[in-house]
Amino acid sequence: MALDTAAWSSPWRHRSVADKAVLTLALLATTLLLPVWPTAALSAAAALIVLLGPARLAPTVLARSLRSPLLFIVLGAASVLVSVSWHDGPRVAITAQTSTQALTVLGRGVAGTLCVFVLAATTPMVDLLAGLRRARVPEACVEVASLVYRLLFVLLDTTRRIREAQAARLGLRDRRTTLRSAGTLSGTLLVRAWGRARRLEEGLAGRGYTGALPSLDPPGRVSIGFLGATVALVGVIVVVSLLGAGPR
Amino acid sequence: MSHLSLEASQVVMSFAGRPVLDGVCLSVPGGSRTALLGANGSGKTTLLRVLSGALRPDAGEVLVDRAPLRHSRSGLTQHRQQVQLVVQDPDDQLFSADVRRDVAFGPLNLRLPEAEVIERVDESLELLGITDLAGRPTHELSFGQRKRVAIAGALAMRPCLLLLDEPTAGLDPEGVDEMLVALTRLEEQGATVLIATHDVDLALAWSTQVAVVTRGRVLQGEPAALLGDADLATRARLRRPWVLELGDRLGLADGDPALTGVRDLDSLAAVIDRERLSASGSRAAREEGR
Amino acid sequence: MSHLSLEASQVVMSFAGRPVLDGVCLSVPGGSRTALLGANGSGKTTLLRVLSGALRPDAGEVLVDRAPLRHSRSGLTQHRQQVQLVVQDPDDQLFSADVRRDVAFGPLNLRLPEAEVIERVDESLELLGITDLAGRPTHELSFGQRKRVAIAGALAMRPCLLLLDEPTAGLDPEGVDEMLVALTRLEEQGATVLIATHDVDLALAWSTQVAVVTRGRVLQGEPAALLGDADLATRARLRRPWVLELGDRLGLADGDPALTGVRDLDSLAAVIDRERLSASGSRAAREEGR
Amino acid sequence: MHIAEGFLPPLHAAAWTVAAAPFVVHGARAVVRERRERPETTLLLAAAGAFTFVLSAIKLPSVTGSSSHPTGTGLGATLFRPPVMAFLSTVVLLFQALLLAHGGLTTLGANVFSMGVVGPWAGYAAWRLLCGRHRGLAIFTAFALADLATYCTTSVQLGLAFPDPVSGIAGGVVKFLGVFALTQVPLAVVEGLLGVLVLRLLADVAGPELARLGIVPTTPPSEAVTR
Repeated sequence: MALDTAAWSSPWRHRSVADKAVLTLALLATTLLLPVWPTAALSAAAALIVLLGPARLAPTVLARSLRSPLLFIVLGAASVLVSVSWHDGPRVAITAQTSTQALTVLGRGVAGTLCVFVLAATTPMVDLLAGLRRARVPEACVEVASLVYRLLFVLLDTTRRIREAQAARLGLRDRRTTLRSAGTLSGTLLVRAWGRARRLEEGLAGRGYTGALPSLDPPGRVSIGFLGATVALVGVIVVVSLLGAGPR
Repeated sequence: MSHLSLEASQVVMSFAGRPVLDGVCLSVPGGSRTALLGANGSGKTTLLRVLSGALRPDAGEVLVDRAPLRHSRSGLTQHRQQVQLVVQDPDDQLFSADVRRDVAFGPLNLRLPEAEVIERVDESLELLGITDLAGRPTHELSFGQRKRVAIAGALAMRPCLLLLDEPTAGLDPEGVDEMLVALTRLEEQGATVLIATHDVDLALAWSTQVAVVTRGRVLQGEPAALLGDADLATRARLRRPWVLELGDRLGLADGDPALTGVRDLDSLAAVIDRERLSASGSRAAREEGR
Repeated sequence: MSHLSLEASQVVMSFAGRPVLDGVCLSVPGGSRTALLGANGSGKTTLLRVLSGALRPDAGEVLVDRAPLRHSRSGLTQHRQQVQLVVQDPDDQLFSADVRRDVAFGPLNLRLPEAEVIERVDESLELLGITDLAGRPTHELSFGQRKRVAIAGALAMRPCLLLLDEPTAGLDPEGVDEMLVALTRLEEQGATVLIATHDVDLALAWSTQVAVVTRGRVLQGEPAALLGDADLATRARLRRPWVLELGDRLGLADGDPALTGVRDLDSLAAVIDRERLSASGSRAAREEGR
Repeated sequence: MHIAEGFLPPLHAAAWTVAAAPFVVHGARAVVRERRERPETTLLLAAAGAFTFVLSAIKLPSVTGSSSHPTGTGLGATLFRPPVMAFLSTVVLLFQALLLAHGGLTTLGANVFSMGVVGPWAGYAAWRLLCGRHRGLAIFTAFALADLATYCTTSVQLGLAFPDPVSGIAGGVVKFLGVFALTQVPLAVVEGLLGVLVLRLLADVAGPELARLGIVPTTPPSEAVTR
């Protein structure tokens, strides 16, 4: 949850969600819609500059958060790189076409992931949900999602403690005990989650809960300057990409 | 806030056929500080939930300023603006991702204009000395901080009566002191406070009246008298506060009217000192008279 | 069980870049009773988790009988048969349908023959005085009972060292007494016990040594000396035990060697009584001499 | 394994979003309706969502050496039913994308389709087909199949997006099946076994507790309850 922690203390935390969403989505769109080179490199660079510059995301957090998507991207790109056929006996090959395609997914995957980080590392989930509420996503759905977010941390804490207690009594000693412990943990968690929900409901009822969870959302003031900068940045990427890709 | 009185009258409550409260009578006068004591499982928390309107008793009733609580929607809505319960585990009460949103929940449900909601939130945070936490995510708070945010959330409803279940449990000694300071502030603002606690020393030092839950009933009275009762302490799985116990051991209690004033370390030290002087004085007098 | 010593040497531990333990040294001699004190968030629980092997410190090491704990699979398996941690909330430790099955969880993982598993379970339940709970479903138990079942579960691993996080928190006074009786029994069986607690009075009355966590470090020493230190108490967000505080107020501590023996109500009462006699005696002598 | 951001071509991403949308909208409608009728469901649904998220963080015994985690789609489908799972999976996948960088925003639709639609429905169908005959087998099959179906769908999605230059779409699918689904077979077995353990525990430890709490009564009383 390093990204989320970073979002809470981000200097961009109080920027309007719309601003940040527009920047992220515009970068994403250029990455996906324009020719992969040099667009992917440009938008990845733009995202990196934004993240490490004004958004002041710690490079270690960035590197750590990139690890797991990178694993998928590399595995996926490798699968694209290798061509298999079996018509005249099984054959494995790497062709110019597959290597171009592999580079494409590699570039778009990394660039796309970095673009999403712009939103993820600057906007806590609550603000995002408030944004969805303003965007007319049904109230009930937003409320469930916001409660999921809160309960998540409570449950993760419980999970950690139960696992440690199981490990202490050698419950993770071998495959058999680990499986049994995982089963007990899952079941126990479900019961604990349910009990928590029931108690939370009573706690909220005391404060007038009747099914709706009104929220005090700070007004999201869109910044013209920020939007202008976004348009300029994306514009530069678009122009450079189109010129750079040129007639091939 | 103005003082209201709260009363439980002949409250009966069972869970799964097991009686927990068996005709409980409790009266909390406006402006009092009540400590509710009792063993684990004695029904303290159940009683608090009945008083707060969360549970409807099988028999008996809850009265606020002599008016019985109705468990209709409107009755409960009204009750909740007067009586607020803060449960023991703050995670059972905090549902928002950040502190400000959580505290605002109650006032928003009262459909107050936004300006007043913000005013109430700020006031509640200030009263508990946690204004600096306003924008912080709930899951990053310490246990003691979460406890205070939970109280702020209840407070933002501007209740006349505040019920707190084990407000000091799990807090370090300084956290306990800070909590007591916060409670004192609430009283100064006109709230009547009832706490359920296991801490008999705290109960003696803090409360103006004590209520002990034992075997489904409640005994209510003057703190020193009830907490000094060795018989009752045994029956209720409690122990006597150490100042009373020590006073007894030292023979200070034998008809000593001064001891009725003993409720904490300071007052006990004063009594012992006084007794020392008079003892040596009288002994000296005796010696002289010999 | 035989006595083993446990040691933390220069343990450093941070979470998300925030240092929690910053070069902690702690030594728990075999057969000692150690009370670990510290404010909320001071790192008590983190230290316990490091000692139990649940957390691997960023730097420094944990030693059992001078042998450093290896965080390999086999190293941890061995460690866990020597050192067991009982966490604060028993629900985090109880996950089986009934008490007997829960206590048997550890011994079964040790791959012991069934007869020995049963023997260990029975022994653990007996030691904690909960043999009668054996067949009861876990979720029907009271809080105090669950706390003891959690300890029995750890005990069935036959550890030489038992670490308990807030074993008395949330218990009513009689529950606290019962817990102390159980702990005394464990020691008689040869276990070395360390408890983390907020209760300075309990720490003074129960422990043979005290360790205070403050600002990422640990200070360790003789209970009365450390707990009587007003400066340290302020720094560590603690308060002094009331017997020491009262002794101080009454001027008993001024170079009185007898006071070093004061650790609970009984010993304090004895000292005050003695002082009374001698005071009145000397005063009487003075009066006579006049 | 969720498809990472930027991995799918725009057309594919859009198509999968359109494919998943009716299921999610249907689930969201059910949520809105439920809340109107029973306000307490909001909290229970949130608990279910948080549970689904946390479940994917639980470590399973390693088969291949690397650590692995359950998908939770089978458990979600049997406990909360597939329509609700379509909605909950969307929330969980959105959270995973933004909190953990697992998956992505443009690939959300594709991931919801595999984890929130195909997986739960496959598991649920297996469970309904078999539960009359052999309970244990039904649970095992439901969980293993839900897990496997999820990964097979992911492989198909990738195969469609990146057909092999020689062997075409079939070749692409086969490649991705080999990378993502074949390695998953032992893990699907493990998840099946996990399911048996979890539901046994739920019936055993918590039978009455669950009944009291009102968890969907998909777990008929076992001997432990009637004892």
